[in-house]
Amino acid sequence: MSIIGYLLIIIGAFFYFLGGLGMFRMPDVYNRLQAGTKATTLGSFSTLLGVGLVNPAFLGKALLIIAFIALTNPVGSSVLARAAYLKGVKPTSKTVVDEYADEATKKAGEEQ
Amino acid sequence: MSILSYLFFGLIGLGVILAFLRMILGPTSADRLAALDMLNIILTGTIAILALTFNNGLYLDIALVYGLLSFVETIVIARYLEAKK
Amino acid sequence: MFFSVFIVTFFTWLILTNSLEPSEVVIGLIVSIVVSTTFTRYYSIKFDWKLPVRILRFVFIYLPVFIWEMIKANLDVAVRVLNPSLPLNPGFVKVKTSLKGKNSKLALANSITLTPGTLTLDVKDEELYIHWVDVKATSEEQKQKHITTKFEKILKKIFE
Amino acid sequence: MRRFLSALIALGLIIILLEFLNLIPDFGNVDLSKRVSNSFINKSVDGNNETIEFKKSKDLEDGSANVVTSIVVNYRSFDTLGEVTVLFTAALGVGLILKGLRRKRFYREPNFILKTANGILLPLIFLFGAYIFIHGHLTPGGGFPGGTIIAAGILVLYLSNEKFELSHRAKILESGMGTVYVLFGLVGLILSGIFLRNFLPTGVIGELFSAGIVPLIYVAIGFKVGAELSNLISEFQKEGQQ
Repeated sequence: MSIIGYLLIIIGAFFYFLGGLGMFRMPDVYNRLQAGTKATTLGSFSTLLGVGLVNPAFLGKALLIIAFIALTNPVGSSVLARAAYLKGVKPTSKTVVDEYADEATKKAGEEQ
Repeated sequence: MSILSYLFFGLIGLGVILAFLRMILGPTSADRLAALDMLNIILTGTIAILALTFNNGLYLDIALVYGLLSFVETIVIARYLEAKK
Repeated sequence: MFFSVFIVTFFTWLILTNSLEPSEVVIGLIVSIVVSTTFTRYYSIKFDWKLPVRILRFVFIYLPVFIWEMIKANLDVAVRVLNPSLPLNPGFVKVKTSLKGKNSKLALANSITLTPGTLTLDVKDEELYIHWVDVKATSEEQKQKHITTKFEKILKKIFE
Repeated sequence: MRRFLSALIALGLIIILLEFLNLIPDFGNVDLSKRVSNSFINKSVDGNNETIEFKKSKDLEDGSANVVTSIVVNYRSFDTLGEVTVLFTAALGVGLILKGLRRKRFYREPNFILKTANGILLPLIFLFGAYIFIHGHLTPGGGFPGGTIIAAGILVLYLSNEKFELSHRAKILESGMGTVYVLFGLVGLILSGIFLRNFLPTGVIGELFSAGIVPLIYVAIGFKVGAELSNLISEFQKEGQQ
Protein backbone atom coordinates (compact mmCIF):
# COMPACT_ATOMS: atom_id res chain seq x y z
CA MET A 1 0.00 0.00 0.00
CA SER A 2 2.69 2.47 0.96
CA ILE A 3 4.63 1.68 -2.25
CA ILE A 4 1.57 2.73 -4.28
CA GLY A 5 1.34 5.83 -2.09
CA TYR A 6 4.94 6.86 -2.72
CA LEU A 7 4.49 6.18 -6.44
CA LEU A 8 1.45 8.47 -6.46
CA ILE A 9 3.43 11.19 -4.68
CA ILE A 10 6.21 10.98 -7.29
CA ILE A 11 3.63 11.19 -10.09
CA GLY A 12 2.08 14.20 -8.37
CA ALA A 13 5.48 15.90 -8.11
CA PHE A 14 6.03 15.25 -11.81
CA PHE A 15 2.72 16.92 -12.66
CA TYR A 16 3.66 19.90 -10.51
CA PHE A 17 6.85 20.19 -12.54
CA LEU A 18 4.84 19.91 -15.75
CA GLY A 19 2.52 22.67 -14.57
CA GLY A 20 5.49 24.93 -13.90
CA LEU A 21 6.90 24.18 -17.34
CA GLY A 22 3.53 24.90 -18.95
CA MET A 23 3.21 28.13 -17.03
CA PHE A 24 6.65 29.15 -18.30
CA ARG A 25 6.40 28.11 -21.93
CA MET A 26 2.84 28.94 -23.01
CA PRO A 27 2.41 32.17 -25.00
CA ASP A 28 -0.52 33.97 -23.29
CA VAL A 29 -2.34 34.04 -19.98
CA TYR A 30 -5.28 31.83 -21.10
CA ASN A 31 -3.04 29.02 -22.33
CA ARG A 32 -0.93 29.34 -19.22
CA LEU A 33 -4.00 28.94 -17.04
CA GLN A 34 -5.00 25.87 -19.03
CA ALA A 35 -1.70 24.15 -18.44
CA GLY A 36 -1.30 25.34 -14.85
CA THR A 37 -4.78 24.43 -13.63
CA LYS A 38 -4.98 20.97 -15.14
CA ALA A 39 -1.51 19.87 -14.14
CA THR A 40 -1.61 21.20 -10.58
CA THR A 41 -5.10 19.85 -9.91
CA LEU A 42 -4.16 16.32 -10.95
CA GLY A 43 -0.82 16.73 -9.16
CA SER A 44 -2.59 17.67 -5.93
CA PHE A 45 -5.07 14.80 -6.26
CA SER A 46 -2.25 12.34 -6.76
CA THR A 47 -0.03 13.74 -3.99
CA LEU A 48 -2.79 13.92 -1.40
CA LEU A 49 -4.12 10.47 -2.25
CA GLY A 50 -0.56 9.18 -1.92
CA VAL A 51 -0.19 10.81 1.49
CA GLY A 52 -3.51 9.26 2.54
CA LEU A 53 -2.47 5.80 1.37
CA VAL A 54 0.93 5.86 3.06
CA ASN A 55 -0.61 6.86 6.38
CA PRO A 56 -4.29 5.75 6.60
CA ALA A 57 -4.90 8.07 9.57
CA PHE A 58 -4.60 11.01 7.19
CA LEU A 59 -6.95 9.58 4.56
CA GLY A 60 -10.16 11.35 5.64
CA LYS A 61 -8.63 14.78 5.79
CA ALA A 62 -6.70 14.21 2.55
CA LEU A 63 -9.95 13.33 0.77
CA LEU A 64 -11.53 16.48 2.22
CA ILE A 65 -8.68 18.59 0.82
CA ILE A 66 -9.05 16.82 -2.55
CA ALA A 67 -12.77 17.67 -2.68
CA PHE A 68 -11.94 21.21 -1.69
CA ILE A 69 -9.30 21.63 -4.41
CA ALA A 70 -11.59 20.04 -7.02
CA LEU A 71 -14.16 22.72 -6.22
CA THR A 72 -11.99 25.81 -5.80
CA ASN A 73 -9.18 25.42 -8.31
CA PRO A 74 -11.23 25.45 -11.55
CA VAL A 75 -13.40 28.24 -10.14
CA GLY A 76 -10.34 30.32 -9.30
CA SER A 77 -8.77 29.95 -12.74
CA SER A 78 -12.08 30.59 -14.47
CA VAL A 79 -12.60 33.80 -12.50
CA LEU A 80 -9.03 34.80 -13.28
CA ALA A 81 -9.40 34.12 -17.02
CA ARG A 82 -12.59 36.14 -17.18
CA ALA A 83 -10.98 38.99 -15.25
CA ALA A 84 -8.01 38.99 -17.64
CA TYR A 85 -10.34 39.10 -20.64
CA LEU A 86 -12.49 41.90 -19.28
CA LYS A 87 -9.40 43.85 -18.31
CA GLY A 88 -8.31 43.71 -21.93
CA VAL A 89 -5.37 41.29 -21.89
CA LYS A 90 -4.80 40.38 -25.55
CA PRO A 91 -4.78 36.69 -26.46
CA THR A 92 -1.86 35.43 -28.54
CA SER A 93 -1.78 36.21 -32.27
CA LYS A 94 -2.30 32.52 -33.08
CA THR A 95 -5.90 32.76 -31.84
CA VAL A 96 -8.31 31.67 -34.57
CA VAL A 97 -11.81 32.54 -33.32
CA ASP A 98 -13.16 34.86 -30.63
CA GLU A 99 -16.85 34.49 -29.87
CA TYR A 100 -16.60 36.08 -26.44
CA ALA A 101 -15.77 39.57 -27.73
CA ASP A 102 -19.41 40.61 -28.27
CA GLU A 103 -20.38 39.55 -24.78
CA ALA A 104 -17.43 41.41 -23.26
CA THR A 105 -18.22 44.67 -25.08
CA LYS A 106 -21.87 44.32 -24.00
CA LYS A 107 -20.68 44.00 -20.39
CA ALA A 108 -18.51 47.10 -20.78
CA GLY A 109 -21.53 48.96 -22.21
CA GLU A 110 -23.75 48.06 -19.26
CA GLU A 111 -21.40 49.74 -16.86
CA GLN A 112 -21.77 53.21 -18.32
CA MET B 1 13.06 7.03 1.42
CA SER B 2 15.74 9.70 1.22
CA ILE B 3 16.28 9.14 -2.52
CA LEU B 4 12.53 9.39 -2.98
CA SER B 5 12.36 12.64 -1.08
CA TYR B 6 15.24 14.04 -3.15
CA LEU B 7 13.34 13.08 -6.27
CA PHE B 8 10.03 14.63 -5.36
CA PHE B 9 11.40 17.75 -3.73
CA GLY B 10 13.66 18.17 -6.77
CA LEU B 11 10.75 17.95 -9.19
CA ILE B 12 8.58 20.28 -7.14
CA GLY B 13 11.50 22.68 -6.81
CA LEU B 14 11.97 22.83 -10.59
CA GLY B 15 8.26 23.51 -11.05
CA VAL B 16 8.35 26.25 -8.43
CA ILE B 17 11.38 27.90 -10.04
CA LEU B 18 9.71 27.94 -13.48
CA ALA B 19 6.46 29.36 -12.08
CA PHE B 20 8.45 31.92 -10.11
CA LEU B 21 10.28 33.01 -13.27
CA ARG B 22 6.88 33.53 -14.90
CA MET B 23 5.85 35.59 -11.90
CA ILE B 24 8.87 37.85 -12.33
CA LEU B 25 8.77 38.04 -16.15
CA GLY B 26 5.00 37.98 -16.65
CA PRO B 27 4.09 40.84 -18.99
CA THR B 28 0.70 41.54 -17.34
CA SER B 29 -0.53 41.35 -13.78
CA ALA B 30 -2.93 38.56 -14.80
CA ASP B 31 0.10 36.39 -15.70
CA ARG B 32 1.65 37.09 -12.33
CA LEU B 33 -1.56 36.21 -10.52
CA ALA B 34 -1.87 32.96 -12.51
CA ALA B 35 1.66 31.98 -11.50
CA LEU B 36 0.95 32.91 -7.89
CA ASP B 37 -2.21 30.82 -7.85
CA MET B 38 -0.23 27.88 -9.14
CA LEU B 39 2.49 28.34 -6.54
CA ASN B 40 -0.18 28.33 -3.82
CA ILE B 41 -1.56 24.99 -4.94
CA ILE B 42 1.92 23.49 -5.19
CA LEU B 43 2.57 24.68 -1.65
CA THR B 44 -0.65 23.04 -0.42
CA GLY B 45 0.58 19.71 -1.78
CA THR B 46 4.03 20.27 -0.31
CA ILE B 47 2.56 20.89 3.16
CA ALA B 48 0.73 17.55 2.86
CA ILE B 49 4.03 15.84 2.02
CA LEU B 50 5.59 17.51 5.06
CA ALA B 51 2.77 16.06 7.18
CA LEU B 52 3.94 12.65 6.02
CA THR B 53 7.62 13.44 6.57
CA PHE B 54 7.12 14.69 10.15
CA ASN B 55 4.30 12.19 10.79
CA ASN B 56 2.05 14.89 12.23
CA GLY B 57 -1.59 15.25 11.22
CA LEU B 58 -1.75 18.88 12.24
CA TYR B 59 0.01 19.86 9.00
CA LEU B 60 -3.08 18.78 7.05
CA ASP B 61 -5.14 21.37 8.93
CA ILE B 62 -2.60 23.95 7.84
CA ALA B 63 -2.80 22.73 4.24
CA LEU B 64 -6.59 23.05 4.34
CA VAL B 65 -6.53 26.59 5.71
CA TYR B 66 -3.77 27.58 3.29
CA GLY B 67 -5.79 26.28 0.35
CA LEU B 68 -8.82 28.21 1.55
CA LEU B 69 -6.99 31.49 1.99
CA SER B 70 -5.19 31.14 -1.35
CA PHE B 71 -8.58 30.71 -3.05
CA VAL B 72 -9.86 33.87 -1.35
CA GLU B 73 -6.70 35.71 -2.38
CA THR B 74 -7.06 34.69 -6.05
CA ILE B 75 -10.70 35.77 -6.11
CA VAL B 76 -10.01 39.11 -4.45
CA ILE B 77 -7.13 40.11 -6.74
CA ALA B 78 -8.98 38.84 -9.84
CA ARG B 79 -12.05 40.91 -9.01
CA TYR B 80 -9.81 43.90 -8.39
CA LEU B 81 -8.15 43.49 -11.82
CA GLU B 82 -11.56 43.11 -13.44
CA ALA B 83 -12.78 46.47 -12.16
CA LYS B 84 -9.63 48.33 -13.23
CA LYS B 85 -9.21 49.28 -16.85
CA MET C 1 -32.16 23.92 2.49
CA PHE C 2 -31.35 24.26 6.17
CA PHE C 3 -31.34 20.51 6.68
CA SER C 4 -29.08 19.81 3.68
CA VAL C 5 -26.51 22.35 4.83
CA PHE C 6 -26.72 20.93 8.34
CA ILE C 7 -25.95 17.40 7.15
CA VAL C 8 -23.03 18.51 4.95
CA THR C 9 -21.43 20.65 7.65
CA PHE C 10 -21.88 17.99 10.31
CA PHE C 11 -20.19 15.31 8.21
CA THR C 12 -17.38 17.71 7.36
CA TRP C 13 -16.95 18.36 11.07
CA LEU C 14 -16.70 14.63 11.80
CA ILE C 15 -14.00 14.26 9.12
CA LEU C 16 -12.14 17.31 10.39
CA THR C 17 -12.03 16.26 14.04
CA ASN C 18 -11.44 12.61 13.09
CA SER C 19 -13.01 11.27 16.29
CA LEU C 20 -16.35 10.16 17.69
CA GLU C 21 -15.96 11.37 21.28
CA PRO C 22 -19.27 12.62 22.69
CA SER C 23 -17.90 16.10 23.43
CA GLU C 24 -16.73 16.57 19.82
CA VAL C 25 -20.06 15.32 18.45
CA VAL C 26 -22.09 17.64 20.68
CA ILE C 27 -19.99 20.69 19.79
CA GLY C 28 -20.20 19.65 16.12
CA LEU C 29 -24.00 19.57 16.29
CA ILE C 30 -24.11 23.05 17.83
CA VAL C 31 -21.65 24.51 15.30
CA SER C 32 -23.50 22.92 12.37
CA ILE C 33 -26.82 24.36 13.54
CA VAL C 34 -25.29 27.83 13.96
CA VAL C 35 -23.56 27.72 10.56
CA SER C 36 -26.64 26.45 8.74
CA THR C 37 -28.92 29.12 10.21
CA THR C 38 -26.68 32.14 9.56
CA PHE C 39 -26.76 33.51 6.00
CA THR C 40 -29.12 30.73 4.85
CA ARG C 41 -30.21 32.95 1.95
CA TYR C 42 -26.80 32.81 0.32
CA TYR C 43 -26.27 29.04 0.40
CA SER C 44 -27.08 26.81 -2.54
CA ILE C 45 -26.64 23.28 -1.15
CA LYS C 46 -29.95 21.49 -1.50
CA PHE C 47 -30.91 17.85 -1.93
CA ASP C 48 -33.89 15.56 -1.45
CA TRP C 49 -34.57 11.93 -0.58
CA LYS C 50 -32.98 10.72 -3.83
CA LEU C 51 -29.53 11.68 -2.55
CA PRO C 52 -28.09 8.14 -2.00
CA VAL C 53 -28.93 7.20 -5.60
CA ARG C 54 -27.26 10.38 -6.80
CA ILE C 55 -24.14 9.75 -4.75
CA LEU C 56 -23.90 6.21 -6.11
CA ARG C 57 -24.30 7.50 -9.65
CA PHE C 58 -21.76 10.21 -8.96
CA VAL C 59 -19.16 7.79 -7.64
CA PHE C 60 -19.64 4.95 -10.11
CA ILE C 61 -20.60 6.72 -13.33
CA TYR C 62 -19.25 10.25 -13.13
CA LEU C 63 -15.96 9.81 -11.27
CA PRO C 64 -14.37 7.13 -13.52
CA VAL C 65 -15.16 9.14 -16.66
CA PHE C 66 -13.96 12.34 -15.01
CA ILE C 67 -10.69 10.88 -13.75
CA TRP C 68 -9.97 9.24 -17.10
CA GLU C 69 -10.65 12.51 -18.92
CA MET C 70 -8.43 14.35 -16.46
CA ILE C 71 -5.53 11.99 -17.01
CA LYS C 72 -6.03 12.40 -20.76
CA ALA C 73 -6.06 16.18 -20.29
CA ASN C 74 -2.75 16.07 -18.45
CA LEU C 75 -1.12 13.84 -21.04
CA ASP C 76 -2.38 16.32 -23.63
CA VAL C 77 -0.80 19.19 -21.69
CA ALA C 78 2.42 17.17 -21.34
CA VAL C 79 2.61 16.50 -25.07
CA ARG C 80 2.01 20.14 -25.90
CA VAL C 81 4.45 21.53 -23.34
CA LEU C 82 7.27 19.08 -23.98
CA ASN C 83 7.02 19.49 -27.76
CA PRO C 84 9.68 22.04 -28.83
CA SER C 85 7.43 23.63 -31.47
CA LEU C 86 4.53 24.18 -28.99
CA PRO C 87 1.54 23.21 -31.17
CA LEU C 88 -1.36 25.59 -30.45
CA ASN C 89 -4.52 26.60 -32.25
CA PRO C 90 -6.41 28.53 -29.58
CA GLY C 91 -9.73 30.33 -29.71
CA PHE C 92 -12.74 31.45 -27.69
CA VAL C 93 -15.92 29.57 -28.52
CA LYS C 94 -19.54 29.70 -27.41
CA VAL C 95 -21.38 26.45 -26.63
CA LYS C 96 -25.02 25.93 -25.75
CA THR C 97 -26.01 23.61 -22.93
CA SER C 98 -29.34 22.01 -22.10
CA LEU C 99 -28.73 21.81 -18.34
CA LYS C 100 -31.03 24.01 -16.27
CA GLY C 101 -29.99 23.82 -12.60
CA LYS C 102 -27.36 26.14 -11.10
CA ASN C 103 -25.30 23.42 -9.46
CA SER C 104 -25.37 21.18 -12.52
CA LYS C 105 -24.10 24.08 -14.64
CA LEU C 106 -21.32 24.66 -12.13
CA ALA C 107 -20.38 20.97 -12.23
CA LEU C 108 -20.35 21.10 -16.03
CA ALA C 109 -18.18 24.22 -16.05
CA ASN C 110 -15.70 22.70 -13.61
CA SER C 111 -15.59 19.41 -15.53
CA ILE C 112 -14.93 21.29 -18.75
CA THR C 113 -12.13 23.26 -17.11
CA LEU C 114 -10.38 20.09 -15.98
CA THR C 115 -10.74 18.10 -19.22
CA PRO C 116 -8.55 18.18 -22.35
CA GLY C 117 -7.81 21.54 -23.85
CA THR C 118 -10.75 23.57 -22.58
CA LEU C 119 -11.22 26.28 -19.93
CA THR C 120 -14.57 27.82 -19.02
CA LEU C 121 -14.44 31.61 -18.99
CA ASP C 122 -18.02 32.56 -18.28
CA VAL C 123 -21.52 31.14 -18.05
CA LYS C 124 -24.49 33.19 -19.11
CA ASP C 125 -27.98 31.69 -19.08
CA GLU C 126 -27.62 28.71 -21.40
CA GLU C 127 -24.33 29.58 -23.01
CA LEU C 128 -20.86 28.58 -21.93
CA TYR C 129 -17.91 30.66 -23.11
CA ILE C 130 -14.87 28.45 -23.45
CA HIS C 131 -11.21 28.95 -24.25
CA TRP C 132 -10.16 26.05 -26.43
CA VAL C 133 -6.48 25.28 -27.00
CA ASP C 134 -7.05 23.36 -30.23
CA VAL C 135 -10.13 24.58 -32.11
CA LYS C 136 -11.34 21.67 -34.20
CA ALA C 137 -14.81 22.79 -35.23
CA THR C 138 -16.89 25.91 -35.63
CA SER C 139 -20.41 24.58 -36.20
CA GLU C 140 -22.66 24.35 -33.15
CA GLU C 141 -23.21 20.58 -33.27
CA GLN C 142 -19.55 19.74 -33.71
CA LYS C 143 -18.60 21.98 -30.79
CA GLN C 144 -21.18 20.35 -28.56
CA LYS C 145 -19.97 16.93 -29.57
CA HIS C 146 -16.36 17.80 -28.81
CA ILE C 147 -16.84 19.65 -25.54
CA THR C 148 -20.09 19.19 -23.63
CA THR C 149 -22.08 16.14 -24.69
CA LYS C 150 -20.13 13.56 -22.71
CA PHE C 151 -20.57 15.20 -19.33
CA GLU C 152 -23.96 16.70 -20.04
CA LYS C 153 -25.56 13.27 -20.31
CA ILE C 154 -24.06 12.02 -17.06
CA LEU C 155 -24.72 15.20 -15.11
CA LYS C 156 -28.32 15.27 -16.30
CA LYS C 157 -28.82 11.85 -14.76
CA ILE C 158 -27.24 12.92 -11.49
CA PHE C 159 -28.71 16.35 -10.94
CA GLU C 160 -32.00 16.45 -12.80
CA MET D 1 10.59 70.18 4.71
CA ARG D 2 8.14 67.39 5.37
CA ARG D 3 10.54 64.80 3.98
CA PHE D 4 13.33 66.16 6.11
CA LEU D 5 11.15 65.91 9.20
CA SER D 6 10.10 62.34 8.49
CA ALA D 7 13.72 61.37 7.82
CA LEU D 8 14.63 62.92 11.16
CA ILE D 9 11.91 60.98 12.98
CA ALA D 10 13.00 57.75 11.29
CA LEU D 11 16.60 58.40 12.29
CA GLY D 12 15.55 58.99 15.89
CA LEU D 13 13.62 55.74 15.93
CA ILE D 14 16.59 53.84 14.51
CA ILE D 15 18.88 55.26 17.20
CA ILE D 16 16.45 54.29 19.94
CA LEU D 17 16.15 50.76 18.54
CA LEU D 18 19.93 50.41 18.36
CA GLU D 19 20.19 51.55 21.98
CA PHE D 20 17.73 48.85 23.03
CA LEU D 21 19.84 46.29 21.18
CA ASN D 22 22.45 46.58 23.96
CA LEU D 23 19.93 45.27 26.51
CA ILE D 24 19.64 41.94 24.71
CA PRO D 25 22.22 39.41 25.95
CA ASP D 26 24.77 38.04 23.47
CA PHE D 27 24.03 34.92 21.47
CA GLY D 28 24.73 31.77 23.46
CA ASN D 29 25.17 33.55 26.78
CA VAL D 30 21.64 33.06 28.07
CA ASP D 31 20.93 30.76 30.98
CA LEU D 32 17.56 29.36 29.96
CA SER D 33 16.89 27.67 33.28
CA LYS D 34 16.54 31.07 34.92
CA ARG D 35 14.07 32.36 32.35
CA VAL D 36 10.38 32.65 33.20
CA SER D 37 9.41 31.19 29.81
CA ASN D 38 10.61 27.78 30.98
CA SER D 39 8.04 27.64 33.75
CA PHE D 40 5.37 28.72 31.28
CA ILE D 41 6.30 25.85 28.97
CA ASN D 42 6.35 23.33 31.82
CA LYS D 43 3.07 24.80 33.12
CA SER D 44 4.56 25.09 36.60
CA VAL D 45 4.70 28.71 37.67
CA ASP D 46 4.00 27.65 41.27
CA GLY D 47 7.04 25.33 41.26
CA ASN D 48 5.13 22.07 40.91
CA ASN D 49 7.38 20.09 38.54
CA GLU D 50 5.70 16.90 37.41
CA THR D 51 5.96 15.38 33.94
CA ILE D 52 2.99 15.99 31.68
CA GLU D 53 1.50 13.17 29.64
CA PHE D 54 -0.88 13.82 26.77
CA LYS D 55 -4.46 12.63 27.45
CA LYS D 56 -3.44 11.43 30.96
CA SER D 57 -2.35 14.27 33.24
CA LYS D 58 -5.24 15.76 35.17
CA ASP D 59 -5.94 19.10 36.84
CA LEU D 60 -2.78 20.83 35.74
CA GLU D 61 -2.18 24.47 36.44
CA ASP D 62 -3.09 25.15 32.80
CA GLY D 63 -4.68 22.33 30.81
CA SER D 64 -4.21 23.50 27.22
CA ALA D 65 -2.07 21.25 25.03
CA ASN D 66 -0.93 24.16 22.86
CA VAL D 67 1.85 26.07 24.66
CA VAL D 68 1.24 29.28 22.75
CA THR D 69 -2.42 29.27 23.74
CA SER D 70 -1.63 28.63 27.37
CA ILE D 71 0.62 31.70 27.34
CA VAL D 72 -1.59 33.95 25.23
CA VAL D 73 -4.97 33.40 26.88
CA ASN D 74 -4.02 32.13 30.29
CA TYR D 75 -0.75 33.47 31.68
CA ARG D 76 -0.87 36.69 29.67
CA SER D 77 -4.57 37.05 29.05
CA PHE D 78 -4.47 40.70 30.05
CA ASP D 79 -2.10 41.39 27.12
CA THR D 80 -4.55 39.73 24.77
CA LEU D 81 -7.37 41.91 26.07
CA GLY D 82 -5.18 44.86 25.09
CA GLU D 83 -4.53 43.35 21.65
CA VAL D 84 -8.25 42.94 21.02
CA THR D 85 -8.71 46.57 21.98
CA VAL D 86 -5.98 47.61 19.51
CA LEU D 87 -7.81 45.78 16.72
CA PHE D 88 -11.05 47.47 17.74
CA THR D 89 -9.35 50.88 17.63
CA ALA D 90 -7.94 50.14 14.17
CA ALA D 91 -11.40 49.21 12.84
CA LEU D 92 -12.82 52.37 14.43
CA GLY D 93 -10.10 54.47 12.80
CA VAL D 94 -10.81 53.03 9.36
CA GLY D 95 -14.49 53.79 9.79
CA LEU D 96 -13.81 57.38 10.84
CA ILE D 97 -11.32 58.08 8.02
CA LEU D 98 -13.44 56.56 5.26
CA LYS D 99 -16.67 58.20 6.34
CA GLY D 100 -16.19 61.53 4.59
CA LEU D 101 -14.49 60.25 1.43
CA ARG D 102 -16.22 60.29 -1.92
CA ARG D 103 -16.14 56.79 -3.38
CA LYS D 104 -17.98 54.77 -5.96
CA ARG D 105 -19.22 51.30 -5.30
CA PHE D 106 -17.75 48.34 -7.10
CA TYR D 107 -20.48 47.33 -9.54
CA ARG D 108 -19.42 44.86 -12.22
CA GLU D 109 -21.72 41.86 -12.27
CA PRO D 110 -20.07 38.84 -10.61
CA ASN D 111 -19.23 35.68 -12.47
CA PHE D 112 -21.96 33.02 -12.43
CA ILE D 113 -19.44 30.29 -11.63
CA LEU D 114 -18.11 32.20 -8.64
CA LYS D 115 -21.61 32.94 -7.39
CA THR D 116 -22.73 29.31 -7.47
CA ALA D 117 -19.49 27.87 -6.13
CA ASN D 118 -19.64 30.33 -3.27
CA GLY D 119 -23.09 29.07 -2.29
CA ILE D 120 -21.51 25.66 -1.68
CA LEU D 121 -18.23 26.84 -0.18
CA LEU D 122 -19.57 29.44 2.24
CA PRO D 123 -20.92 27.11 4.97
CA LEU D 124 -17.66 25.15 4.80
CA ILE D 125 -15.58 28.32 5.20
CA PHE D 126 -17.56 29.27 8.31
CA LEU D 127 -17.21 25.72 9.61
CA PHE D 128 -13.40 25.79 9.20
CA GLY D 129 -13.28 29.12 11.05
CA ALA D 130 -15.34 27.69 13.91
CA TYR D 131 -13.24 24.51 13.96
CA ILE D 132 -10.07 26.55 14.27
CA PHE D 133 -11.17 28.74 17.14
CA ILE D 134 -12.92 25.95 19.06
CA HIS D 135 -9.79 23.76 18.88
CA GLY D 136 -7.48 26.67 19.69
CA HIS D 137 -6.22 24.97 22.87
CA LEU D 138 -5.42 21.66 21.12
CA THR D 139 -4.08 22.58 17.67
CA PRO D 140 -2.15 25.53 16.26
CA GLY D 141 -4.68 28.25 15.65
CA GLY D 142 -7.06 30.05 17.92
CA GLY D 143 -9.36 33.01 18.01
CA PHE D 144 -7.44 35.37 15.76
CA PRO D 145 -6.91 33.06 12.74
CA GLY D 146 -10.40 31.58 13.14
CA GLY D 147 -11.99 35.02 13.13
CA THR D 148 -9.90 36.00 10.11
CA ILE D 149 -11.17 32.99 8.17
CA ILE D 150 -14.78 33.90 8.98
CA ALA D 151 -14.08 37.44 7.76
CA ALA D 152 -12.57 35.97 4.57
CA GLY D 153 -15.89 34.17 4.04
CA ILE D 154 -17.71 37.49 4.37
CA LEU D 155 -15.24 39.06 1.91
CA VAL D 156 -15.91 36.37 -0.70
CA LEU D 157 -19.64 36.85 -0.12
CA TYR D 158 -19.24 40.56 -0.81
CA LEU D 159 -17.31 39.88 -4.01
CA SER D 160 -19.71 37.27 -5.35
CA ASN D 161 -23.06 38.78 -4.41
CA GLU D 162 -24.04 42.30 -5.38
CA LYS D 163 -26.97 42.54 -3.00
CA PHE D 164 -25.23 41.38 0.15
CA GLU D 165 -25.06 43.93 2.94
CA LEU D 166 -23.64 43.17 6.39
CA SER D 167 -26.40 43.61 8.96
CA HIS D 168 -26.20 45.82 11.99
CA ARG D 169 -26.07 42.75 14.21
CA ALA D 170 -22.35 42.28 13.48
CA LYS D 171 -21.55 45.40 15.49
CA ILE D 172 -23.71 44.19 18.39
CA LEU D 173 -22.02 40.77 18.28
CA GLU D 174 -18.61 42.37 18.35
CA SER D 175 -19.25 44.58 21.39
CA GLY D 176 -21.12 41.76 23.11
CA MET D 177 -18.18 39.41 22.77
CA GLY D 178 -15.80 42.07 24.07
CA THR D 179 -18.05 42.38 27.11
CA VAL D 180 -18.06 38.62 27.61
CA TYR D 181 -14.24 38.65 27.72
CA VAL D 182 -14.20 41.33 30.41
CA LEU D 183 -16.97 39.51 32.33
CA PHE D 184 -14.87 36.34 32.49
CA GLY D 185 -12.08 38.44 33.93
CA LEU D 186 -14.39 39.98 36.50
CA VAL D 187 -15.77 36.60 37.60
CA GLY D 188 -12.19 35.45 38.13
CA LEU D 189 -11.52 38.62 40.10
CA ILE D 190 -14.51 37.97 42.38
CA LEU D 191 -13.77 34.27 42.90
CA SER D 192 -10.02 34.40 43.48
CA GLY D 193 -8.94 38.00 43.65
CA ILE D 194 -7.00 37.92 40.36
CA PHE D 195 -8.31 39.46 37.12
CA LEU D 196 -8.78 36.82 34.36
CA ARG D 197 -7.90 33.97 36.68
CA ASN D 198 -8.69 30.52 35.26
CA PHE D 199 -11.51 29.63 37.66
CA LEU D 200 -12.94 26.52 35.97
CA PRO D 201 -11.48 22.99 36.46
CA THR D 202 -8.80 22.32 33.83
CA GLY D 203 -9.67 18.68 33.12
CA VAL D 204 -7.51 16.16 31.27
CA ILE D 205 -4.96 17.68 28.92
CA GLY D 206 -5.67 17.05 25.21
CA GLU D 207 -9.45 16.63 25.45
CA LEU D 208 -11.94 19.09 24.00
CA PHE D 209 -13.49 20.05 27.33
CA SER D 210 -10.32 21.02 29.14
CA ALA D 211 -8.20 24.03 30.02
CA GLY D 212 -10.97 25.83 31.94
CA ILE D 213 -11.92 29.20 30.51
CA VAL D 214 -9.31 29.15 27.71
CA PRO D 215 -11.56 27.68 24.96
CA LEU D 216 -14.48 29.86 26.06
CA ILE D 217 -12.34 32.98 25.78
CA TYR D 218 -11.04 31.84 22.40
CA VAL D 219 -14.60 31.39 21.14
CA ALA D 220 -15.38 34.94 22.29
CA ILE D 221 -12.22 36.27 20.60
CA GLY D 222 -13.04 34.33 17.41
CA PHE D 223 -16.51 35.88 17.15
CA LYS D 224 -15.17 39.31 18.04
CA VAL D 225 -12.32 39.31 15.51
CA GLY D 226 -14.58 37.85 12.80
CA ALA D 227 -17.26 40.50 13.34
CA GLU D 228 -14.65 43.26 13.57
CA LEU D 229 -12.84 42.41 10.33
CA SER D 230 -16.19 41.89 8.58
CA ASN D 231 -17.20 45.38 9.66
CA LEU D 232 -13.89 46.67 8.31
CA ILE D 233 -14.54 45.01 4.93
CA SER D 234 -18.09 46.36 4.76
CA GLU D 235 -16.72 49.80 5.59
CA PHE D 236 -14.46 49.60 2.52
CA GLN D 237 -17.33 48.41 0.33
CA LYS D 238 -19.84 51.10 1.26
CA GLU D 239 -20.47 53.98 -1.04
CA GLY D 240 -19.18 57.26 0.33
CA GLN D 241 -21.27 60.33 0.90
CA GLN D 242 -21.36 63.40 -1.36
